[in-house]
Amino acid sequence: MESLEQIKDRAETAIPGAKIDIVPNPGPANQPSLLIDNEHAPAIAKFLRDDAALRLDFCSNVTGVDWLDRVAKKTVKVKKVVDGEEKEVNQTTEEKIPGYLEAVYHLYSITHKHGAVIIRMRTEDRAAGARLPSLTPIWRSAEFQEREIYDLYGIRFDGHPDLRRILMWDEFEDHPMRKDYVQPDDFEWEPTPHDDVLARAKQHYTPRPELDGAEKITAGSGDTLKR
Amino acid sequence: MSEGQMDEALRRELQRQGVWVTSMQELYNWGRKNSIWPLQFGLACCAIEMIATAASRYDIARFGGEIFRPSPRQADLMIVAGTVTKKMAPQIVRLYNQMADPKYVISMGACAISGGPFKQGYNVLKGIDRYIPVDVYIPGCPPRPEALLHAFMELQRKIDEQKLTGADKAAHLDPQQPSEFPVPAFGRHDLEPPANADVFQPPKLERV
Amino acid sequence: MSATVETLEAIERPPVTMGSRLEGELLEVSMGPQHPSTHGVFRMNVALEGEIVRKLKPVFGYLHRNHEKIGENTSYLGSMPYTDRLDYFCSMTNNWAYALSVEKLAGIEVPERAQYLRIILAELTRLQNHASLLGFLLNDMGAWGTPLMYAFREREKILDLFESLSGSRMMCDYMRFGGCRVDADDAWLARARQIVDRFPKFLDEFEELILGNEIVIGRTQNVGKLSADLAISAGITGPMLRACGVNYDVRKVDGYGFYPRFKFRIPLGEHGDTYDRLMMRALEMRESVEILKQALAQIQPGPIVNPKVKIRAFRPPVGEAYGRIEAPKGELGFYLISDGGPNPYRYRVRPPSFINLTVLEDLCLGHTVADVMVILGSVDIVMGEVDR
Amino acid sequence: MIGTGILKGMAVTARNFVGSYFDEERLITVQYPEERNPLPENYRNFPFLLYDGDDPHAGLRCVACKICEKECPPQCIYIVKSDDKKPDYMGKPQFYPKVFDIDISVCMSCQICVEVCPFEAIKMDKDFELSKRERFNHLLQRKEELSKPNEYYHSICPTEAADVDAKLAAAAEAAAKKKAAAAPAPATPPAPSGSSSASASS
Repeated sequence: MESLEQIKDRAETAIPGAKIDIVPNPGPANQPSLLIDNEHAPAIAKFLRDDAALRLDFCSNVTGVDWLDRVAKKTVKVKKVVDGEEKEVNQTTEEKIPGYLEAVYHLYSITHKHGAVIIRMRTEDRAAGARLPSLTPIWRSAEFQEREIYDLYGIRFDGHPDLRRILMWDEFEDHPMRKDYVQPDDFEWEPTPHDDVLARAKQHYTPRPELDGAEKITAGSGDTLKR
Repeated sequence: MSEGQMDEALRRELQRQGVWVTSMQELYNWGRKNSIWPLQFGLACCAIEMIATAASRYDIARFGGEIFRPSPRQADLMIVAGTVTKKMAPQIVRLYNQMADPKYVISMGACAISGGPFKQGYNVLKGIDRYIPVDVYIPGCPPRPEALLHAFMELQRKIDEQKLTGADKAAHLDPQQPSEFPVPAFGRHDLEPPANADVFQPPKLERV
Repeated sequence: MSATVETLEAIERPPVTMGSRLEGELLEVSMGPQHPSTHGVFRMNVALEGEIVRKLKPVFGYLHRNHEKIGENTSYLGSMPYTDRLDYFCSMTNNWAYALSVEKLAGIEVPERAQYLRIILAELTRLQNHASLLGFLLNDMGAWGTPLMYAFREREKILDLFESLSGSRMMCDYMRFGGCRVDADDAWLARARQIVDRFPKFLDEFEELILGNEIVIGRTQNVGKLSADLAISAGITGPMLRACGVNYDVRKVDGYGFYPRFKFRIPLGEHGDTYDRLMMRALEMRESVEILKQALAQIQPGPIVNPKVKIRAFRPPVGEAYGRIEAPKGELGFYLISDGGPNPYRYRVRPPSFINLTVLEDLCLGHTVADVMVILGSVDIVMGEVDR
Repeated sequence: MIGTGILKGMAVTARNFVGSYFDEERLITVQYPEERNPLPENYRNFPFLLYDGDDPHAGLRCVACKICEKECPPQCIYIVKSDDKKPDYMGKPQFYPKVFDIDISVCMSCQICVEVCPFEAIKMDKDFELSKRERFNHLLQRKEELSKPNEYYHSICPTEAADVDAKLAAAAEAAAKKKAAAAPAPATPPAPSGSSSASASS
């Protein structure tokens, strides 16, 4: 199979205006990926699927990732003039990276038996209505998996034929796989809690004046839906 | 009908002579405990062990429970075998309500008792006893088929101890006792209500 | 015995339209989540015209137990017992897929004996999964109990092997990063050889029982046909894909573990119908027996775990990895993102049976409602994996 | 000919039916309460705590290091460390658990607590007949129910228990040697209350 650089170059020439970045993967697995721009994503995906040399006809895995706001610390060696002489000084810059949601697609070729080519798309922000183009028209296997991402992460896929909640019930409002999701508190009976569960369970244990003298602790007597 | 008032020695003597004496209560309980029909209803991993219990090696038919009924109307016993999710819980309560009295519930495996290993999950109900009363609990993840048989025998013992009359008579004979329980509704963040306070009464825990 | 049976012209399929139906009326039926043949808590909303399925929408989530969220909140090792509970028939292959992904993520070598043990256990898992699937499928078709009892009789033997090695019948929790947890002694290997040698006898008997049976043929041939193009586009994997005639098996393509060392064939179907999917399982079991015989003959003593891997405080370097294996139901993958901490930042399972359900509606349209159960049975789903 | 397939299948069922009266292979039902299949040595169900000697308090191997509590994936262990110390099997003063609870209604028998325990203090039990009619107090096992003697461990896992004893005896010997080499003057350390000798001899 071609290298990712070659794929990037060929796709960018084939689709005018398309922008592809290579996201490096520092780990031992060494599976770098292509970050494709949202506007041209369906065209790029179609190219990857139909190109004779690539034929990435099998989209194996589609998943969402939630990246919170974070601060990246960069240390750069800068030449500075200190006390009249030139010195190399480490300068740390803090860059605030706003959070975003990401959809990752793992592509393989059944025709040529090669892969994986990993492509990813990123939303602008983590707002509730974050949007990405759907790749279900290109690969049917994305149908349920994109629905799952919508359900659990809240990314809306434009062009998806049937975007509904898939795992949670329809009335449910949250997107539970997001990193900042707060789950309902039902720790009334938690005999062996620790870590963060302990903190949440403790309010059910410690004697609470309004319940002292009450015959039983009933579920829902505390603020069970405190959010 | 002699309500267990008969002299034990006399009874044994009569049995030796070939006269079988029994009470209405004993006969009634004997019939019920040896023909428990479970609801054919599996949720997760434990259901496979439940099937294994019904299959050739363990053969639950030896205890009169081989007829797994797909319809709740014909079942006496609900074996809650597996993780009860919040999405599934209303359906389970509805199935329980549809079963005819007398009905029993075995909570099989860690998940059905307390949510088990998955209890920290946002969609997992921490124990089916939040909504319906449970008769026998089997810990294990999943319990061996033998453990299910053990629980089945425990349930048979429990049925055998039930009284037909008096203040402590069996719940299904007491019109005051509810036989159906409210079905929780799907809420915006959780089930509503998160537990049925009439059924779920955990003891207070004191911790430092 | 021969594995091909010609189509029986003599058996007539029911006519596609029923004579006495109400014109233009669709009846919507909810099948499940409590249904005797949905293999767990699966639900389908079906729109019927008479007995013919016109629309079918699967409803998921009745066993959504937040595997991925829990995986992101526990340590890498702590997720291993949870993977047992994904596809609870095949805990060994789930363990392997997860261990393989973490080994990719952290760059861990696995010793030779551990690789052999993994292959032996994975193929035993395939045997018991396919055997019980055939039993369940026949059960759905109305062969009440009998084939299932025979299948479970064989399954119990393999479960005994798992239990005496790992300590549990179903939730083995056997593999560790860089190897396996306990070693198999010679007595265990001898027992495994004995069970593997006797397995073809069961297969012969089982094939005699079902594969030539006219009712089985009538219920399965030309039912639920899947074309190769749709199968590839919809990401179908495993026996279901190969039943359409597409030669794609991760064991051959990726060559993970020591699979390239073994001689085995990949059975392929022609029509992509339910009968081919059923046959695929029967033929794959024979190939698994071949792999097992070779592996059990070649296995050598040696270490079973990479000593460099720590059990506690295991922190892979920053990065991401996607590892996949050929599980009995299809391609099982784990996608892990590490931020250098003790827990994965993102823990994703690529469940084969969930994605194989993508085409369920396409398979069922135009068939009678009784065929829906047979088609669903031939997809081979386990809800623990579908909903996670 | 139509029907031969069904007849062949019926021959198979007939073979199984007749065989189920005398063929060992087809006669597999275990008459459970009266007859039991032997559990394999590796079988595991729920954890228990080991103690040496006769006194569950003095001989308890657990030192309340809380590693198992931290590593337990479903968080079913709860430990409160003691304020004072007691001698362990090598005579070294150690903490002990004031509270040690395992909620077996949550435990998933994964054995990770056993793997991570550096003191061989927690092992897997084989008792599976634990059905109870009440959940809250009967399925929460306290330290008193969990503590079981080393002899019990030998009775359920003979090979593994012998290995563990040999390992502990070797460790105790090495520690004693080290101590003797470091400080030759006070040669006799106070004998731990029969714990190490009991485990080494068995």
